[in-house]
Amino acid sequence: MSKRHLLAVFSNFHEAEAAVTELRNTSIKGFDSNEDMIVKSPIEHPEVEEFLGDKPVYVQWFTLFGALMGGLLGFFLISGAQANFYAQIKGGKPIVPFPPNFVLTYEMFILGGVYITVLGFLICAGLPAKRSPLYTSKVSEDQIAILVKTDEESAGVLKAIFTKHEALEIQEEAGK
Amino acid sequence: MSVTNLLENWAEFRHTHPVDDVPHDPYKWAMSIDMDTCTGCNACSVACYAENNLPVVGKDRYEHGQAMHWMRIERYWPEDGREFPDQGAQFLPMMCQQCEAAPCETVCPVGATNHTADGLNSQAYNRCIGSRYCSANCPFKVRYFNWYDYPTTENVWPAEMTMQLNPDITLRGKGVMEKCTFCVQRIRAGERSVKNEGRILRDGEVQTACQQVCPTNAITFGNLVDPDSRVHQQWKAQRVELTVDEQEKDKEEGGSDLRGYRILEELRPYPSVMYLERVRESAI
Amino acid sequence: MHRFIRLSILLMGLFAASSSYSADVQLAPLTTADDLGPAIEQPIEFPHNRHAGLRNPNDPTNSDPLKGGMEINCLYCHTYARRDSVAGIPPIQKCIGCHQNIESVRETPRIKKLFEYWEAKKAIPWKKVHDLPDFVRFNHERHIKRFVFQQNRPVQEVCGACHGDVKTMTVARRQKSLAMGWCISCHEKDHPVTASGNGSLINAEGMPSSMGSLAANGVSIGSQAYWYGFKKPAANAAGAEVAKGPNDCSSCHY
Amino acid sequence: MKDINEDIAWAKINTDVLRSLESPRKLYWVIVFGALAVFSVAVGCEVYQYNMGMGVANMDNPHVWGLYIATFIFWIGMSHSGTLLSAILHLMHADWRKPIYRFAEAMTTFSLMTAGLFVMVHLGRLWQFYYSLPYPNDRSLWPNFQSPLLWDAMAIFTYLSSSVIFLFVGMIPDLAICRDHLHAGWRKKLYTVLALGWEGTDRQWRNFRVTYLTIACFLIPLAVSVHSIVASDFAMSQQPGWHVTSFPPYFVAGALYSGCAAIITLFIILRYTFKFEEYMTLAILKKTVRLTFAIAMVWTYLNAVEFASVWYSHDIASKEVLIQKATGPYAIAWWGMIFCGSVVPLILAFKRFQTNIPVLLVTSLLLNLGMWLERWMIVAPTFSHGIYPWTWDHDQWPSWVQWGMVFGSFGWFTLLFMVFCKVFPSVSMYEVKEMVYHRTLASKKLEDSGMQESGKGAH
Amino acid sequence: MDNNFDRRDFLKVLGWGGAAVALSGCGNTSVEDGKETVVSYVEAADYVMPGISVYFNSTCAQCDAGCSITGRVREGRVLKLEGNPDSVINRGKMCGLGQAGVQHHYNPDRVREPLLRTGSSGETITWDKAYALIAEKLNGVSGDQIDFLTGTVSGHLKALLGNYLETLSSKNHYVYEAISPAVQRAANLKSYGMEMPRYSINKAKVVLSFGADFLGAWVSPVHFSQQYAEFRKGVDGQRGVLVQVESKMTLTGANADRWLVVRPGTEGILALGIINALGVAGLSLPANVSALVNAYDKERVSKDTGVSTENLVKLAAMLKERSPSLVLLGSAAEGYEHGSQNAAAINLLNQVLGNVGKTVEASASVPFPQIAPTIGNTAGARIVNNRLASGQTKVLFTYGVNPVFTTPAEMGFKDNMAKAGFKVAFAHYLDETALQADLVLPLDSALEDWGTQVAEYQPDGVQISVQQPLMEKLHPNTRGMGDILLALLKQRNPETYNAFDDYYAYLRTALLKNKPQFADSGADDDVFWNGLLGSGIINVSGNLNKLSDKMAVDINLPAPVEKDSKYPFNLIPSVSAHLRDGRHTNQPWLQESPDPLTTIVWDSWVEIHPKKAAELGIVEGDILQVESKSGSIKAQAYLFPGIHPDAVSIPLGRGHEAMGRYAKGYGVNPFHILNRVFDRETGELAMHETMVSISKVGKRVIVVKDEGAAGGHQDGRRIALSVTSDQVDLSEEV
Repeated sequence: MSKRHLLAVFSNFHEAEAAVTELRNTSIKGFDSNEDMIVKSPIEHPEVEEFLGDKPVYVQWFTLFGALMGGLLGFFLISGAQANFYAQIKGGKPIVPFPPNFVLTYEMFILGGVYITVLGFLICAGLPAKRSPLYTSKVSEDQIAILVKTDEESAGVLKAIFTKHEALEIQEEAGK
Repeated sequence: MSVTNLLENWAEFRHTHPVDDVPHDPYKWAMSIDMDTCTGCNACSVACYAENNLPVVGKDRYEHGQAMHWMRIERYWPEDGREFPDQGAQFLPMMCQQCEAAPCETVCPVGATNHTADGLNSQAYNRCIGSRYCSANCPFKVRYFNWYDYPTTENVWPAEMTMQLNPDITLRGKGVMEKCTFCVQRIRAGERSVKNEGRILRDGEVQTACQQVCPTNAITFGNLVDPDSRVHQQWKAQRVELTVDEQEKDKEEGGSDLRGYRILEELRPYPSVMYLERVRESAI
Repeated sequence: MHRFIRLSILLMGLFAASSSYSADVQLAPLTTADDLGPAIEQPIEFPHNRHAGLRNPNDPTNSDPLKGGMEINCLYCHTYARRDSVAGIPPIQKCIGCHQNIESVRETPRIKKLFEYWEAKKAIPWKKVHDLPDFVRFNHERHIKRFVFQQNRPVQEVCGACHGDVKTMTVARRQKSLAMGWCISCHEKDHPVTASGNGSLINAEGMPSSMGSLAANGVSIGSQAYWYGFKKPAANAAGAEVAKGPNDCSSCHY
Repeated sequence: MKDINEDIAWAKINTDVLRSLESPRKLYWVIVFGALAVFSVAVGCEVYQYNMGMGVANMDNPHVWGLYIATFIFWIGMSHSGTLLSAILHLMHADWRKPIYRFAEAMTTFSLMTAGLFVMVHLGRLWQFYYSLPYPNDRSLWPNFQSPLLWDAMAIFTYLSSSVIFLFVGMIPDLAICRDHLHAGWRKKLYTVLALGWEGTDRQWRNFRVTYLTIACFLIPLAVSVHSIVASDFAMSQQPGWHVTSFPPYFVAGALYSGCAAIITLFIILRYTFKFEEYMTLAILKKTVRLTFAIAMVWTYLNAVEFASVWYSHDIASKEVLIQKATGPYAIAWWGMIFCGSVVPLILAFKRFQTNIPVLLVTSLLLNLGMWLERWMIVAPTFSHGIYPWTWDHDQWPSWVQWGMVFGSFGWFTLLFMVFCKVFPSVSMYEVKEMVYHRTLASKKLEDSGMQESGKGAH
Repeated sequence: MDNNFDRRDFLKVLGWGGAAVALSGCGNTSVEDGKETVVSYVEAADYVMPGISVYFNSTCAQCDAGCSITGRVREGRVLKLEGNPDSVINRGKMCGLGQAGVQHHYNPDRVREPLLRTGSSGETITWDKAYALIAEKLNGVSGDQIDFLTGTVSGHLKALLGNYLETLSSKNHYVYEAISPAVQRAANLKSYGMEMPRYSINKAKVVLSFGADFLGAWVSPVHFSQQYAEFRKGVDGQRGVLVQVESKMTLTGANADRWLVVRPGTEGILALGIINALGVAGLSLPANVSALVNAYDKERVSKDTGVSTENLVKLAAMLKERSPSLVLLGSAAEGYEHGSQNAAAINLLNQVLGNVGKTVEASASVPFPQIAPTIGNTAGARIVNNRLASGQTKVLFTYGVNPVFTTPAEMGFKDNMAKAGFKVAFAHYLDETALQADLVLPLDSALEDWGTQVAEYQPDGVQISVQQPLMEKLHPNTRGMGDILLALLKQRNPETYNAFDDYYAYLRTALLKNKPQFADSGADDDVFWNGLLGSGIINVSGNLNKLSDKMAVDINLPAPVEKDSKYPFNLIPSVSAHLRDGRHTNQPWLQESPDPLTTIVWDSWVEIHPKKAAELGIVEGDILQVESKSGSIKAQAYLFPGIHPDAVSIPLGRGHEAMGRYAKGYGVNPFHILNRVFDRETGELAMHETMVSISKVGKRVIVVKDEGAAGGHQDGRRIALSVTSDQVDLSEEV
């Protein structure tokens, strides 16, 4: 079944919202509003999450893992190094002293947290990505776009919905 | 790196020193300096220059406080406000106190200065990167930094004079911190030679250059854990203990008959050098 | 989406596993391989193989140097090593001591050169092959005393631990890395305190190895400045007293 | 006075900001080349010092640290403003930060990089710098993790890398804008790579929001830890004047203070050179100024607490150092610090000066001078008047090499900063759009619901 | 040192040339191959190992105390000098000056070639030419016209020098030491029957020293320091008490239990005052003594000397109570026109206290008069100067002296020297005197030369110290003084002296000749010789001098001088333990070794009492012009509490205009402004008799010193602590 991509550009958030709502409520063959619809916007609209439905974010799990690993690794790498650094006594302090190691563990905790969070972000957001099939630079200016993927035959229906909601422009491309 | 090693020997790695009771064995090098016999003649300081390849920095550098005397003789005047110092001056030879809990050791970013098993505050010149944190943290200010490249660009030792340099000591280039080592080269040579014989060093077998030269024998150096050593006996007689931050002398009320003390003991670096108070005749 | 999450869990697992492994493994020195130092041109191409090499196996009594080595003890020429921190180069006197009676090679170019130096009473400017930085104080005497005299190991093996297989070389060439980590890898190992016997200093990987059980009937190495229980001589599995080498910075650097 | 004109068209935001990447005012070039010249002074000094030894900086044996460490702390402190604006205010939903946080964050990054220079310059053996890094090596050696300097290094590394990441992550949508709207050339290629294929999809925005918030959460404790660790370089020692319990918060307050002052300075400069009058509005400046004033008072308080606790204690040595600061050879610098740090900010309390650009420029520079003096007064007097009287020095004054290096570091910072502003959008476009969007929504809402109420109230 | 390897061959074989010294230990950080050379020995003795030091005993030549030293030699280089424990003089100890002997040896400014002056410039010539030149110049000059001006000489060098003078039929050997206790010697001869008796500080319970800096630069400081240590530890369980009387605090004064500041020149009055007080306290005095001191009641003495009556009484009481005591006399008391009178008064005090025979004991003198030391004094230079001025001297040889530097400018030594036809300087450096010479002959350093030394002060029997080379010659064209004299003797008397190849051979022969007196006469020559070189010292019992105890009462002390309004200050030229008369100033360790009391380095200073300075508005670092009748010098001011307010003090030894890189241009030379005033009896230069005025000139400078801004105060810290003797019992200590 050949697929077709459509990109509708809206000048106005409310129009886009209406279009999305309609798409979500309309059952179209070969179009699943959860999978096949992407909203592109120049700014972050918290409302998009609402009208697009509950989509999970996993980044925080990366954060948790990264921070814990960073802290653990920090402590053990440092303590291990101290214990094997010819076990030299310094300043009468224990060879594995807690206060400095905690400081460093703390830093490693944050370091691990930040690094892995960003890694998680890239993974979860699918970045770096190639250009999607249809894109308009207007999105990075002031317009909102809805990219949909659908069966060849349903394209018309979708187009109609977009037009109805005063899409400024509709791009079209044959999918792979 | 081994975490296994870390966990296996955990208790050992958590000892604090010197307050946890882990005595030095078989050596703990220490000193005592009798200020009643020290005359301030500076022979020790010159001997130190000779033994340890200390650069003579010259007038300009000295003026800028960049002198390299590992052993400096401080001269104090009595502070009683009299017109004349009629009890003389007081001389105090000051060098690295080889603290047991040395404030300089913890702060070195590269671990160039450590506490050795025989109780020295060691300095690995080649490891030093010159952050000078150790000196910043030394309460006695007995660490000396090579502000210039004395051997080369400063030409402190013109051609013939290089022949005097002691080959048993690393010659320090610019950017390296240095200090009194209790003549570690002599200690190491001594330790090695007796190891071959399967015994430990006896008192007097290793002398520091300053002790060796001192015309009044004001400096005693030796192994503090060796009960036969003079330094041990002196410490014992003065009831000065290495691991204590307040000695008998200061605990007793109203004039004790002891005169051994350690400088800046209250900061708890546990110095390895005991000073004996200067005595002045009371009858005159 | 789940694809990504699966991938990331995999990645995280890998990361955690590898890092916990690396945290627990005893790091070996980075360079352990016999990295041959550069070939160095010497004033006289001294043939170590002739002097120290093994005798011709076909004829163990053979003393014809062209057919094999003479198995001269390293310490015969480098005699300072057992009494001195530096091994030193033998005085020309020593070379001449033997060679003035060896007519067979008297006219070879190398020996002629040697006699030239001798007659001019000029020292031979040998190039240093094993040249540690000046701030490293390696003591030959202690190592020879401990391993050759106290533990009775073959001289060539003991010297070879650091100097490589000199008996197969002509002009000596550095084989071992001599980096600090390399030295330490040996000092951090438990060596028998008292021993006589064989055993190899070098294991199959060319690394210094710790010793197995050895009879404790040698001479004590004497007290060493150890600190804390785990650094002191302790009995190993076989009951022999073992200890690590000195581990203070100031053992070698001052 | 509104923080920003709500009617501003989104497309205009793009063009305005992107224009800054193309054609700044002439002053920009003056600043860049001036900075280059200033920086070259430091390079010259460093080459000289490297060849001759640290002695040319005229430090001496008790007095082993000088302006390098003081300026190091100064730059570390400076970096805290970025975090304050981008992370703390972000968490507090103070959306007026949006037009100005980008450059503040860049400031964080570059002042950290400048601070790093001083660590290097300070080392006696710069060529052995790698000894202090923890990595497996042929010597089987590790650095000494007990040293506060290593904590410093670790904290700064964490802070620098996290800040760079935070800056970069926050810039991704803007990079996409640049990619889309700049004419072709090497820069477009750069943006294409850096934008990572950002298209503003809902998935991207969703994860972006969480990520940004999370990093912001990490950054706040991190920033606090960085400067309190720098404080522990001193507080951990037993030296009089350094061994002060209140040092960590004092350092953090000082850091925020100098950061804010620097923000005001740079705000004014950027606003002019890149013609950002419409975004970096006086209203925002006013808010920043008020924030600065508040922090100035916190700092003044902590300063007073420090002195008071020393005064009240029985620590003779510390007391003497304090007296020496006020009366000794450093008296001018010390009173200068008090004046610039505690008296000058009082100007900021006056409404009419809160938006007076010339006055603010001068004031903010004075505040920074005061904060620099503060760092110097923390480092130097203790050396001159330590625990051990024999070593008190009487004539330790930094040589021209030290001054040159300090001077040059400003060139280095300015250079990096100005180049950054020319290459990357120094005003966050997408966030200004968000700000405009939300403000519009809010005022609309206010109009809808509040018409009557405000009408009631007004009349 | 039992070996058959010849010492001289050993030195040649080792050769220092090959031993390269790494100039920067922290340079390369990794293993290098083939960059450095390792030079093997051609031949080596069994005991010679690279990297292992060998120790040889020799004698310190930095001053005339005759300390025996042990040189640490490695790879043919001498590295360090240590004390020889077998020596009765220094017992294994040394002073800083002695330590610096290696810097004398390795000094980059040593003269390396014989130099001949041609007009205003010099040229390098060969030794043969130099010897020929001397022969030529001596030709036709009568012995009376040839002068030898040397420093203290002893041992076989002196014998050889005597022989040479004899061949020249000259009697004009003048021995000159700028700083010497010559007045004291004369007084001692009168009082004790010998110039230098043995002083036993360690047997005295009280030492009263009139300016004798026995811990610093007086006579045999290393030996006295050791005695001092014993004295402090207790004599019969009682810690010895040191009282120092002087106008400017010396190192010894700084160590005194009681330092009494005295008006300059009134030391004798104080001594008589103490005798008087002793009499008052009940000590029975001989009638003539009693008569002498009668006028010196405590009020008068207190008024004259500035010492309070209370202190006077206390001191007398202590001296009376604690016996034996010891009264010492130093340069501060001697250096006046009435110096001999001061000395006599002080010696009288010793006699009155009954110390003669107890703490002042008979010394031994070496049984071979030809090697006994000839001790210098300032009269030597004075006589030579007069002879030069009057043109009596045609040829002048100088050795071990620098009169151009150390004589008052008023004497005009430099100009007078020009009047001699031919001047030969045997020199280590091109110092001020060598620069005036026509021929400069470079000497070996003491560490590369053979010799023997006999010190004037002998604490126990007589120790002949053997000097032997510790390494091969550093510069091929220097010669030992002995070798030069031998060569010169061969010119004159070849029959006798051609038998000796060199000075070494001469020395060996001479010592072997006296073998029976040194050791078991049956000993083999080589065994004896090697043993002698091994120990470095020869101990002989010597001839005990006869101690006499005649109280001389013909003491006539002038009343203290009234202040001269033009020159209100007494100038006290102070002698530092390290720089002495300035002959070793070119050794950088000594320049950088802080003066113990002021901690000043590398420069001269004017000590002035803080009270006086405040009066005159002088602060530390002000440049002061110090002006005497005979000249003026400028130096920085240092406020020093240990000086009489009517005196200023400038240290001797600095202010060289030549000599070398470490000496030239540092500080000022107070010798040059000393007035030409002499002790009335001995004719010695009265060093302390110069009156000066001071005025502030020029800009203030930073005084380069080790003392920090706290100025030697502890500021309430517990650093250098002190306790009174009644609080501790030293006999219980270890």
